[in-house]
Amino acid sequence: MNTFLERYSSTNAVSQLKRAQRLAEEEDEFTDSAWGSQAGYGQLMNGPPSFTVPNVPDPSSFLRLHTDDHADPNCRIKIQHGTTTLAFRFQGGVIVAVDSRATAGSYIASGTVKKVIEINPYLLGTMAGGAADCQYWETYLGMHCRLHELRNRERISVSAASKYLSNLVYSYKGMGLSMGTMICGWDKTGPAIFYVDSDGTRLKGDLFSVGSGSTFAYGVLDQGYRWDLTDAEAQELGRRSIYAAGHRDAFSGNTCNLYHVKENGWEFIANYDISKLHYDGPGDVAGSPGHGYGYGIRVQGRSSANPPEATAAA
Amino acid sequence: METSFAITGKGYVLMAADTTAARSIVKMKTDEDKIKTLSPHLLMAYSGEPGDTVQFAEYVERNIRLYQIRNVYALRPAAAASWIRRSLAESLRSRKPYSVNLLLGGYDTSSYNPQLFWIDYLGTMTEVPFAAHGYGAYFALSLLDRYHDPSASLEEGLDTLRRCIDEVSKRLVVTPGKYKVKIVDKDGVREIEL
Amino acid sequence: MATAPVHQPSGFSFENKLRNDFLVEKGIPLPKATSTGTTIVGCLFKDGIILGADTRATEGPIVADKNCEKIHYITESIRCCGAGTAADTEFTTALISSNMELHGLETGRKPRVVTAMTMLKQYLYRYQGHVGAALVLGGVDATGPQLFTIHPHGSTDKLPYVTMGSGSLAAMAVFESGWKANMEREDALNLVKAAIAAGIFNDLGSGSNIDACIITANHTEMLRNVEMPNQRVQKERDYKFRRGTTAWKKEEVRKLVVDEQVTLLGGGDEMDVS
Amino acid sequence: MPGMVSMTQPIQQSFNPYTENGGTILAIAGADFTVIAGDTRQSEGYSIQTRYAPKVFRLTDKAVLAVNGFAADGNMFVKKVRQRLEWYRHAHAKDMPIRAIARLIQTMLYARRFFPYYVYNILGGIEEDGTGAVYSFDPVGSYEREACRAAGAAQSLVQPFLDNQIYFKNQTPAAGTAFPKHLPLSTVLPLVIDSFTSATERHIEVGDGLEIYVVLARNSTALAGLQSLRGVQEVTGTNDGERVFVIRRDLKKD
Amino acid sequence: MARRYDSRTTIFSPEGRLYQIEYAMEAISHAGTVLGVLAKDGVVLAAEKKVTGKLLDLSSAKDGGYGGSGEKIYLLNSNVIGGVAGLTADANSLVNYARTAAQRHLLQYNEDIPVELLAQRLCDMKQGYTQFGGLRPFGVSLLYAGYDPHYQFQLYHSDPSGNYSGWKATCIGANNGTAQSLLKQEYKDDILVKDAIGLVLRTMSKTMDSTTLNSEKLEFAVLTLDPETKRPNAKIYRPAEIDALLLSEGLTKQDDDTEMKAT
Amino acid sequence: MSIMDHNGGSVIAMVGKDCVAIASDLRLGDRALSISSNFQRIFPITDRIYVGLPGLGTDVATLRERFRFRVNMYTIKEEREIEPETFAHLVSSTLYEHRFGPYFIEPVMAGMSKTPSGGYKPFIAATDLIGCLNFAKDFVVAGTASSKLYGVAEGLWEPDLEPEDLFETISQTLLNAADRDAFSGWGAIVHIITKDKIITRTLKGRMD
Repeated sequence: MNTFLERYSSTNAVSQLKRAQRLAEEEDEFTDSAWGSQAGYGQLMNGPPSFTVPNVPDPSSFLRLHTDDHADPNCRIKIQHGTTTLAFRFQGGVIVAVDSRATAGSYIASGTVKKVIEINPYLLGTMAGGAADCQYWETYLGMHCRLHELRNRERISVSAASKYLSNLVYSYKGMGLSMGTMICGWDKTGPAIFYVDSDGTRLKGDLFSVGSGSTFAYGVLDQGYRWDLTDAEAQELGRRSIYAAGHRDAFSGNTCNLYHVKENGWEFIANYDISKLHYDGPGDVAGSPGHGYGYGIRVQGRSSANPPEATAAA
Repeated sequence: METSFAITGKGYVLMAADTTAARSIVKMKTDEDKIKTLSPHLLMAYSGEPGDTVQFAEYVERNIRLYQIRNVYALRPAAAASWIRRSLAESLRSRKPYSVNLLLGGYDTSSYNPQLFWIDYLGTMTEVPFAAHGYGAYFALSLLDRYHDPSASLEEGLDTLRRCIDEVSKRLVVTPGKYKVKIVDKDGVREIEL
Repeated sequence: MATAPVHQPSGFSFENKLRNDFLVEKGIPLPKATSTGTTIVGCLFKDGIILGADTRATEGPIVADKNCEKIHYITESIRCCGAGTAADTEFTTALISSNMELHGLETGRKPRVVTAMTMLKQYLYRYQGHVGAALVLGGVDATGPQLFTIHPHGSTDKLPYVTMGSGSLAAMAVFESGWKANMEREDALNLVKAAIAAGIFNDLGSGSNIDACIITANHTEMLRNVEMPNQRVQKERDYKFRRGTTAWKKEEVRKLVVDEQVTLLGGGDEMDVS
Repeated sequence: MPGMVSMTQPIQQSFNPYTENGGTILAIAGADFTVIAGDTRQSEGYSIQTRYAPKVFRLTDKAVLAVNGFAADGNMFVKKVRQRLEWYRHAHAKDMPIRAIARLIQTMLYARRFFPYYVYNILGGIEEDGTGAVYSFDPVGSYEREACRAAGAAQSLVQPFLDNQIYFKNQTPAAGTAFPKHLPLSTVLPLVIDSFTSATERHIEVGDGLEIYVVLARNSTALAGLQSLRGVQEVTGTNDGERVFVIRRDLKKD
Repeated sequence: MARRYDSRTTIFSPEGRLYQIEYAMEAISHAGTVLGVLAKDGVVLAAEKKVTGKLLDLSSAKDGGYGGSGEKIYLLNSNVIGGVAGLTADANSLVNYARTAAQRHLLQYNEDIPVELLAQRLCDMKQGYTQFGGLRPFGVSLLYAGYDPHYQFQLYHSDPSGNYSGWKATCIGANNGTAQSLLKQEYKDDILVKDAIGLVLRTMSKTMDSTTLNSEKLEFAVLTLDPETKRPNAKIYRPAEIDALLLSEGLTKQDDDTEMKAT
Repeated sequence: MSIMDHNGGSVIAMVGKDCVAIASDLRLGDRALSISSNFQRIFPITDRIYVGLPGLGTDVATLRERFRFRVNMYTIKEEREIEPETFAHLVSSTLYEHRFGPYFIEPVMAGMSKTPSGGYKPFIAATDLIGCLNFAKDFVVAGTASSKLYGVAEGLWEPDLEPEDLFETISQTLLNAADRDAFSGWGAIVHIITKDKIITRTLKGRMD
């Protein structure tokens, strides 16, 4: 009743503001946010696009109520999540490896998600949290990186790109964005990884893993990581770590996408089926152990029993 | 935070549990033994709700001992595990349930097999080659998938255990400082310095 | 050592109640039981009673059983349709059926429909609606044809034509427009079929086939699947797989003795799946 | 009884502009065609609102959009997409290519990130290179191109069946053979129909009618087989070469 | 003689004897013989049936019924066979108790009950009946032939007093003295099942009242270990199988048309 | 997240021509964390009856022990093996006894029941967690992947499949349904019961 009243009482300052906002937003919907198509060209100068917000006192709790925030499975709008992504720096560049599963509740909505977003030939972003948030903002970031190049005649540094993204999402803090990404690339300073999330955290580091399966990836990654890994060893480590997470975490799996960032840009190594990694291993590639990664396959035929010699013979 | 690991190897089960007794944000004690010897060839690592853990562990300990006194021989690991699971599942249906997670490692002297059981506070039980409870499980299980060998010698087994402890201390926010490590094999139970 | 409690006194066991409350406290919602969305109806006609029901059982939006039986046996000349929590209708009617049989043996007479109705309402009232059975009870006894509805909380109605379940409105619309006193058997049956069909086609909780039961003073006729308006159409193609399509790791074959066999008492290890 | 519960505990009244209207949609891409299908039942709770509410809409001769979820949002969204495509046509004198439509839909959905359309979209059609394409979206605009996708109330019933029959998941081919990369239309259409009859059997919100849109690439080989089908109707709007057909079938009405 | 000291089970005589127990044992020594031999790779049990009369309907016992013909030898659990001598009604009650006890153990520990523990469970109950007023002791002795991983194959005997003891070979019921001395002479420590079968049958044929042995008078069971699964395999012979066995051991004259259903 | 998803797992049973099949996945999870890839939830009751117990892990063990006890006691008292129909009612009443504090299990049963003429005919049944019986003529499913199983089975199942064909159909149904369910998978096991033998196969399923 109150909102109804507010809406039509012209004396209420808040409602006036809101009405103005609402009118502006309705305009915006096919102007600012339309940068993806030709219909909206020329709008880029207006800064980041704006968004329709429901006309309720607390829009973010409205959003929480209706979208799947992991806590409440009964809400209607299921946003896909669940993920394992990792990236690490070593002497030969940066390895980026991700799984490809998206889940909505217990339903595996997709097994073919591309969780590495190719921002430009030198920059990769990974995707964890809300799929749409990552896809949208990293695409948007890609656009700005290109603008940066055009304006400054040099490639944007990984640091600057990640800072730009961090600032973007930080401005929406508390609104319900969900994003945990690693911006990886090679710039003048060499290979670099920045972790950026929707809280506004931005960390520079050598080795990160993000997502529901990250702990499992860390378990393998930490134990096998050295700065002086060869390219083949590093790729194997990335693959093996994603397999580990895909295996143990219900919300990660399906396939592993492996990228290697080198001085002259990133290179897509391959897509591996995690079940195939389990049974047969990565096949005939550099660094392959030559057998399946699966525990049962690796220890086949070995047993813990130690019967005394005499009994064993009998 | 409480963490316990157990791995099987050639003829043995190795168990490690942290030694911290915490209350709220305070460490009350740093040399608490959270692995009980239930019978000559049976070890139980417990973690969970403070109070429940020790009460339940002692209840189990006494009952397993009673069985041994009555029958001369002790329960075999699998039978003991079934009984413990049942006790836990039944306690869950009582007014004041025990909230205890268990790892049960034993050596079956009649089949010469080391056996390891993972039991959670609900009474879910499964036999596994390696197991962990607490947040450490999220780091250790994938690591063990990669490094565990069921036919490892004791030294190799200890190396694998060290990896687990190393990984947890590296990644877990609140890391337990010290671990007590025990082994059960054909010769019985003993403590091992890591 | 503590012995395992295996034998319970009869009646409901609440042994898991505490545990489940404990789980709910931990923030884990409990699952729902199968319920029958259901259209069930009953009406009087010249010679007796006709009961009708659809045959769909649902678990949320999923059809769990396409052809279940919702007209339950109480005595030879009394039947009861059930809607609500499927297990509750099943067991409640079975219990009352058994009590009615005993009652009949004790008194040496054919028990009346009101007796069944009273037993049911008292039972349901005792459980304050927690036993989720909504029933249509009909039969013919010494006092003539009787038709009742019984609600989950134990309240009852006695009417010449009744409907229950999620499709009750659709079915009642048919009765309201078509029912007349002293109908012929054929007309009444058609009306019941039309009422159930209205539920089947207009209520998502009801579906599949029509069951009906005609009870007269000296004969009860159970018309199971009297109409099947929702048979699945022929599939467009067949989906047989080439043998060897599925990859498997391990096979074990256990031969069973067919004509003569030594029966073993199921032992511990024997039960293990290997 | 629900009434009793509401007496005992207070309920927070909150703004809820959404409802769920059931139904299921799916799309399958072939080598030179795409099939987009949806049932026509619109329901709320246990009631059927209408037995014929289309969920699949022709956008251009190359693109067909299926929407599912909250019908009002869905219809509005389709309207807005069509408006944007119209503008595009005015500006460029051609239909927007499907991959551009996909990106457009993403931005339109994402523009409502904080007040989402409760709509699951599947876009199917023909790419500029003449191949069949399916794009699937979540309500806030994350999307990917796939070969087949089911969405809506019965997605979890239909999708694993398609995984098995379209992608041949978990099947090992006979020695010396391989599974085809793309299935012909004559195989896909029966699969679509069986998917819907199966979903109708087991999901209460699916039924009444089935609308199957088939988008054919220029000179698609599937044309001959299609035209001889029962109840097929052509809805092509231009002479660009791509052709759109719709096939209507009955589903069970219980 | 007993000077009324035998009127209550719970009263000792001045000589320190419980007469009711002794009477119970006396009753048992008239019952059909049950004979057990522990072999290296199994246990063999045989029992003598007292044929009550020609008119007794044996049709249900013809095909062996469930776990034996139901008179002398019973399957107590998948790893224990029991042989009873004494009052049949009492035996039925005890067998039922034993089976329930075994199932309870299975329920609690998810393993087959150890043989000795099963004997203990029965003896606990039997003893109770010797100590409390108003109860009559069970007029039954049992032989338990079983296997468990703790002590492998075992043979126990329990009597009405609640005593139990382990044996290599023993016998209860009529003529048990004769049988025991025969067994004492012939038993060898590392005897195998196939020899034990012969030993048991020969001893039975010598101690039984009737001259010819056949399935109408004999029950027979063997407990061995399945070579593949390493699990105990309890086999209670069907009448036809017993006849075939007797024939192969040369202990009976049989008609030519006997069904050869032997294993 | 429902309590039924806590440990995950799904079971399906199907009728064939003079045979039945029952299959389940092998995962035991602790919510998202997978603990064991060899968790059996299908148990033999008699030679010709199998029961699958998808649901909460602790209740799988408890009910399995309970059913075994009750069936063994039945066998002892009745001196014959229990028939599938009887067993189904035993299961149903055991669960309904706990109407107001249920076990979180939805049992699925498959078996061959004896006909009066001495032959065997296929039998399947399922109940919900409080024991409402469902005697289907084609297939029954339960567990975290139940909606997926319904969909695939409805598409793939055909009447009168020979044992080997039934194996393919039930395996494909289970594997593809489990692959779309986060809480089921990690391998699968299939039992095919015919009148004279039981074939048990462990499938090579996805391990993620």
